[in-house]
Amino acid sequence: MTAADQTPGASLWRDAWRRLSRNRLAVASGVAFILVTLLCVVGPFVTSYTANHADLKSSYQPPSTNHWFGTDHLGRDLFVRTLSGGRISLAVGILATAVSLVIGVAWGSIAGYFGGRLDSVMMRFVDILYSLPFVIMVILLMVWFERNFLLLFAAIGLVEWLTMARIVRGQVVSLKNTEFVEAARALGYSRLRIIFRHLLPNVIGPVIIYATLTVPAVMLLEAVLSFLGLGVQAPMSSWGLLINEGAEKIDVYPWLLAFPAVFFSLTLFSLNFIGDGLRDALDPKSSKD
Amino acid sequence: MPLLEVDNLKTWFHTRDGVVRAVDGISFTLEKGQILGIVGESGSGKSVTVHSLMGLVPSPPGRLESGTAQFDGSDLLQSAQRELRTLRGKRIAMIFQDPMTSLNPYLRISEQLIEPLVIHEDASREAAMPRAIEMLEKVGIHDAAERVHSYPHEFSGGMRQRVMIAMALITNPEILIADEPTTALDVTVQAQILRLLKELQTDLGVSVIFITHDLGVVAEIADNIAVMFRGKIVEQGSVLSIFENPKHPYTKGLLACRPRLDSTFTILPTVADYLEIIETGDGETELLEKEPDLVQPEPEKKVVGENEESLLEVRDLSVHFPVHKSLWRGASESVKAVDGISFKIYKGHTLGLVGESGCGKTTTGRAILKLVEPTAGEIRFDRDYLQHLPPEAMLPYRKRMQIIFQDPYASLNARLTLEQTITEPMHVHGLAHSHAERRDRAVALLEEVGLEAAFLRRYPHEFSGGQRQRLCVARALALEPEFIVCDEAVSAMDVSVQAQVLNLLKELQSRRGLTYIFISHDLSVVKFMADTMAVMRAGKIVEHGESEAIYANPRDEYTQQLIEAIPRDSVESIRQRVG
Amino acid sequence: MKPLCCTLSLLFLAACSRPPTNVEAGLETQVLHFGNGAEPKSIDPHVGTSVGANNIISALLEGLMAEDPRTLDPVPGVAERMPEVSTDGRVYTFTIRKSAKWSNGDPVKPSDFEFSWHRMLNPELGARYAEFLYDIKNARRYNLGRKCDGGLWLFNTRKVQTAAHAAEWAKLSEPERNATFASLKPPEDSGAKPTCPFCKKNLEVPAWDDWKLADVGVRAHDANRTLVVTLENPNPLFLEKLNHYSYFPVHPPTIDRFNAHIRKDTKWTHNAGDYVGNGPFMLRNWAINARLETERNPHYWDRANVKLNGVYFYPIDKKDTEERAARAGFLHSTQSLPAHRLDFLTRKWPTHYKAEPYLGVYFYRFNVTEPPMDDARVRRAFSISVDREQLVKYVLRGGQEPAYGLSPGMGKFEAKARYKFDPAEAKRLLEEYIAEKGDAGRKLLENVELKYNTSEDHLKIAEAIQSMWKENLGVEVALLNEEWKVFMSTVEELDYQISRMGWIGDFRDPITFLDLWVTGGGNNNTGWSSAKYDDLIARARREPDLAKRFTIYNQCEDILAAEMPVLTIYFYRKHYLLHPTVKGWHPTVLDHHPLKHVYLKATD
Amino acid sequence: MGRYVVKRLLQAIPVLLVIATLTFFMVRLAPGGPFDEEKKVPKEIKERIEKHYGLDQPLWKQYLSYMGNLVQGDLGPSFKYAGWTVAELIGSSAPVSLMLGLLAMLIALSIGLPAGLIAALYKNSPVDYFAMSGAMIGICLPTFVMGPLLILGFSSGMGWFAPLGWYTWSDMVLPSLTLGLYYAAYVARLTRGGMLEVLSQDFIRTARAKGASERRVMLKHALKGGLLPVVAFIGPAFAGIISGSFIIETIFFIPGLGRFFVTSALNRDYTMVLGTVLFYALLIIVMNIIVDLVQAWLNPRTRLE
Repeated sequence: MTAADQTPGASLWRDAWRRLSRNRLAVASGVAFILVTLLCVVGPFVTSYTANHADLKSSYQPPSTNHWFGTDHLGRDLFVRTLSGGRISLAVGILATAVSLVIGVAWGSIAGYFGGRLDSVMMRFVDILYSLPFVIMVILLMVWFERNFLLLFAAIGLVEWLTMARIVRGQVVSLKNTEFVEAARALGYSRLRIIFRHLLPNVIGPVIIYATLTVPAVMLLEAVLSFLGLGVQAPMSSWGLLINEGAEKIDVYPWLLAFPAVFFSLTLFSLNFIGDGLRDALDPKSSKD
Repeated sequence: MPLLEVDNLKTWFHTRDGVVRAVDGISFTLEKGQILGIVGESGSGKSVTVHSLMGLVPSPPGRLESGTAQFDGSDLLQSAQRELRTLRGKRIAMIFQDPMTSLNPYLRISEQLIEPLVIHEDASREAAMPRAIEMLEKVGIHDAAERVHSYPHEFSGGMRQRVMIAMALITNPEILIADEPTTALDVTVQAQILRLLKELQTDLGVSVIFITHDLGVVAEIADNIAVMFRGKIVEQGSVLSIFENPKHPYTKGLLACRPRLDSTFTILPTVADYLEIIETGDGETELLEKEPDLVQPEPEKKVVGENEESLLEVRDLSVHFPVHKSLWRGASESVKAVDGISFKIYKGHTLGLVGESGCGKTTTGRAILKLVEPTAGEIRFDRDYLQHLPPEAMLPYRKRMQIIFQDPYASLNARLTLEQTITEPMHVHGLAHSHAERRDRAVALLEEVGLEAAFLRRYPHEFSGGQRQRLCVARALALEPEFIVCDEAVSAMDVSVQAQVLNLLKELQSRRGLTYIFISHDLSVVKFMADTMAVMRAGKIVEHGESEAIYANPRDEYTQQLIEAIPRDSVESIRQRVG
Repeated sequence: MKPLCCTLSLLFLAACSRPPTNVEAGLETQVLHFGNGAEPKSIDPHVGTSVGANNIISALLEGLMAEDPRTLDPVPGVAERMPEVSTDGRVYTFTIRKSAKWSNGDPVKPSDFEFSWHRMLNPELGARYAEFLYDIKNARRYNLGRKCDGGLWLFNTRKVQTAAHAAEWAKLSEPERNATFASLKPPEDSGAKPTCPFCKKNLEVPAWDDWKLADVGVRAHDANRTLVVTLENPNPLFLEKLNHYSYFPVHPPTIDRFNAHIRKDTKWTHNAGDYVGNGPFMLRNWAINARLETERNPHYWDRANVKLNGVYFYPIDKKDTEERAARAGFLHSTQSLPAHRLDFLTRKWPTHYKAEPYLGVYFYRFNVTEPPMDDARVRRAFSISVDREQLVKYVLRGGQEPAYGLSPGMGKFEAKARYKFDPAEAKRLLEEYIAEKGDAGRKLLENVELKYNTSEDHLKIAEAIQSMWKENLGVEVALLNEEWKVFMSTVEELDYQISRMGWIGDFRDPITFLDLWVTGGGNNNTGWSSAKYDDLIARARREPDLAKRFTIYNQCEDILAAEMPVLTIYFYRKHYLLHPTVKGWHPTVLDHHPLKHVYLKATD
Repeated sequence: MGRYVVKRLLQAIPVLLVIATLTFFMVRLAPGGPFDEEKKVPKEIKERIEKHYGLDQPLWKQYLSYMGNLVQGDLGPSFKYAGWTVAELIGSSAPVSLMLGLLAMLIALSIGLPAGLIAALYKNSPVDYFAMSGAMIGICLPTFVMGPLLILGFSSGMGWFAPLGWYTWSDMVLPSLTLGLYYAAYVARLTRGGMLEVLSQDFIRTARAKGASERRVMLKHALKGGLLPVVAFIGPAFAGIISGSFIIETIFFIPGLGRFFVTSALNRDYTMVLGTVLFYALLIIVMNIIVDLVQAWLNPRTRLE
């Protein structure tokens, strides 16, 4: 080894970051995603219009100088509504993913590490949850959380964690009998310390990869719920809602669909490609070539 | 006219972190009907050499810089992929190291066997089948007709290697390249495969390039040898001349540092005693000869006091793993990994546990430390019985008993720095008061195992295999244990690194009065390390006693077979063979 | 690569062999393809309740009276001629046509009607629209009554008509009578049967045949093919009511065969052979959620004038899908249109686009039991601060009429505007209220909520009105959307301040709108009650003279306008697409288009 | 092998019972009942309707009677569609959804598989990026946008197809294309991942050493192993299509099963909700068994205990 210096070691995260930054597609997607998020946060302050200001006389106006994205059926400015809708869609996606992350990882690691009968009972429970009627659950959630839609989508996260739990469990089971875990047991580590010190840090890779793919999935789910009229409620708007309203009016007022759909697809595109890039960067096997 | 003449072959890998000169200008010739042994440690470029000849080097990172390889009038290195493909598997065949993964698990043996015939001779399935069965019998698989249609996972490691050989020789090629074919096999199976290869070579007259890191194997089979070190051939010649008077310091070091049955070293010489490596400028290295001063301390005879208590005593220990465990019916039958073994170890001694894979030696080591629940039997450690203790009660014994594993890459958590890996066990057991004091102890441990203090803030993936194993030793010592189980601690390492680690373990034993159980499948390594020895087979101990006595005249028939299977690499035996 | 090319070629092949569209084929086959909205719950006239059910049943069955396709005035249907009416206007005598036949050839007999109306009124069947038959004498008592040996207890009207217990009943005072009735009702979960307070016997639901001959005012005389109907009160508009499918006959032998007297879930309406009807068409095939096919009924008495060979009903519930189908020539007519396409269709498809007046009103309910809506001034302020003209012009864009009163104009009754858009007055009223209530009042006005059931159209109107209230009253009303069933239970439990509602009349008689608001009315749900209003409605029911009835109706409208339990917004307008080749189809306020008069002819 | 299937089905029964129980009580938590309608009716009449369907019984009695019938295979009557039983409704709509699912899966495979194979063959080349981002379009455009777009393009635009209905062969094209494109994206990504995983194994190197051409290596050696993840995805995805195609069914007016999954909940049609949920659960279990069988056939190492 060359003369050792005091600088801290190149942790796996730095290696992963270096590999990720070389993947042009992932970087471009990352930039696009950040741009869209920034635009959604900052955008609405740029124009004088507010999201809910209805001006009935100027409804269904095509994109023009004063209304950059045109107006909707109540004459509300689509530029502001698309961006503020974006905030909600992104918040929904991230929030539900966070909830699913926490529960999924906890559930998966416990089931994976303890194994045996506990494991099969916990995973059987996950199978059952998979087939419960989703629409009924959403209606119930809407009734219980009728005021606050954020809680509603945190609850949606309660449904999304199932796949995450399965992935984490699979990883933990495979890591459980690797030698460094056995060494930890030999050193007298307690079960919890083993889970949090040894197992979870090594499971973070696939968890992050799946998380970046859950965010778009939840955003799509929110859009489907809006289609059923169960999702975000007026006067708030979300990409799902806007796309829904626009989808049927393509041949009459195409811009109602165009702008939200572009933002929505761009976000999904970039998130999916970031997810792919992370998979190549974090997964040691694939970095071999 | 040599069958194959390779001249100034250079294959470099252009990776993102700079150019790796895997093969840096080597030349050698392969005579017809001869076996050329290419010996070198991991990373010496021996595999890349043959892969370059066959055009199997993945092109984006790897690139052929220069060199020619004349075979039957045409230069292999310049010929287009399509021409090379007509040669591969037809006139030059190849077999690989790990039989477990080298056969396609999804296809039947028969389909994979006849594939070379289908590709090169356009043979139909029916025409090719009888030749495949005949080939299988030739490589020593009896009742081949039935077994030909089964799948790879239904064969043992040795059987699969035989299938690989049959697959390679079915088109009776002119050259067979064997890339470490026996490395992953047990010593008895290795002996059979080597004998098979020898017979087939003389019988079919095929010339063989045999690549290995094990000098013993090469001594047993090769006619000529080429020794490779860091991409270059440092010495080439007939097997007898190389073994009798090696000229290059690296070769000398390599020959000396290997523990052998008849060697009487108490401290193994290492390559570093013979060779000094100086890094000059742009990645070039200067090799200087060093005069080894092999001062050998007197081997202190360990003697057991009359009424001295044994530190660890195991009586009738057995560990059974249930198979087909189902919710309702409970375990129906079980695998008896360890089936009633007993032994004693005295303080400061080393007990060698020897046996082939699957004999239960690893499970025994794990059971003693309660990493695996023993099914029956007693484990007494310094007057306390451990077998019934619940996990929490094991904590004080966790401090006094430790374990070192085989695979250095898997036994260190990649996400923790060295400092965290070593200091945390102290924190768990509350050994030191402050983090600073724990840090100082860690530094002392690193130096004791021969690593620099500055490495504390580094991560495991930045170190070589040998260094990582030293880290594992340091981690084990963090709790100042009295007893350490070394489970195949050196099996995964090259010979030169192996010697350094073995010397370290011996030094620590004498300095700290440690007691070892040394588990290994390599009898020569066990001979060097162990005072007393136990040979295990199918979960039982077949022979137990002083290691010297057992090596001198093994009583049990299986032990004899094991010792017999160790490749003969003394100069007399080579002279006898080559004549 | 192979699978990809063969899929594409398959697509192409399927495409270019495009068959003629339904509309193109319709000219020869004379088969009408009719968009019928949501799949009906049932097409048994005594069970079905939706508009979709009405369209199908009106094609398969025919009542005593039919309606003129242009004016909807009653014309003789199964009845040979207009009925003779007694001088006091309570007894109608119908004569059944000799040529009236069921689709299996059986003659239509007056007893069929008697059987059908009894089935409709039978308490055990529990038909939802039984109340439409309450014009007939004793129909209501029979439908809601319970009986014990001593006679009949009538739950709903707290009266008892019974010979045996009349004496004890007369002795009781009013509170005692209420207490008696309260005791009659079994505690909710006990499941026990109510017992008669006098003879302590269990009160039974009158069984099917107990009451056949009872005093329900319908008598059939098959011999001379006459049916005598006696009304509870004289009702000049009764003949119009007879055209509602709740009065249509069913084929008694079929009902016997399927034992469907008191069961709604029998299968007699599902298959071609079983559905015996007397209408211009008969059932050919019913693929649920896909298509209901009918074909010409060879035994129909007026088959000569029926021009269509069949009508196919399509249960397309998504408006956009239905509209697309009509434009693609898949349907001749749609049930409705998405609001956002009205502009486009008026411009691009003028020949197909139809916007006709429709007997319905769209309004918001106030929960008068909860402040601040308990104060009439606040309700009035909320009502007159809504600019209905702008709402109709810019949001609805469908030519709807703003509603300044509850009942829309129908037949001879015209709607009079009783209030107008006056934001200044509204502001004044609110300030007066706040001045009086002080901070509490202002606080109450800050969290007013408008609840509506999930739909893009309701949302659009709610958002528009929300912004009007914000501008004109400075009050920020929160909009809360609830899933359909949740919404209905919140409205029923008065768990709202303002809630959306729409009501479509079944007859051209304003009473269907006005009687909603009687005290304790099933559909009142505002908590508003006024004895004067209840009395007016009761008098209107008994008033034989149409003109006098209308004056009473106007008095009712005045009370509503004064107290404002409801905020009326606009009168419905029926928007739909109708292919120009459809002839004999006339705009009517009840959206009835008797299919026997419809035919398909190429537009030259 | 038959014994294995029977064993798996027997194991599924307790799961189905638990699901039925959970759903049974969950549905009743939602406010509003099956017979609330906009036009209210006098209380007595509503009571009689509920009595007819046994809804006036205490809940546990209803549960026992429902389970009693369920065990004998009777899913009970539908509250919304008078006279139709749940079994009939599912029976009439399931074949339509199965056909839609099959066609969509056929399209998904015929687009996804080649795209995935090509992307794996020319890894990290422009072809790879093109194939993958092309596949990505399927994921990023939700079905209720893809549907109207395809109608706008092929139906009202080119006039090739009817914009709705499920009566002739040509009606099936656009709906299955809309669904197929969405799943094609997943198939492509999984195939690429699976193939790359297998291509990095040692036996591929052995195959090349035998002189096998790249094509032979890809198709003969790598394909079987590479398809394992795709097979694992196809099973549950197919069940998902059957139950999840509500959107496609409303946009294209298809009398499929997906519609019932949503409307039964909205109508509080308790027996229909239970019927659809149990059908879906059974379908998932059957599909998983099929996936295991196919994987066992593909990968001899997985024993069917």
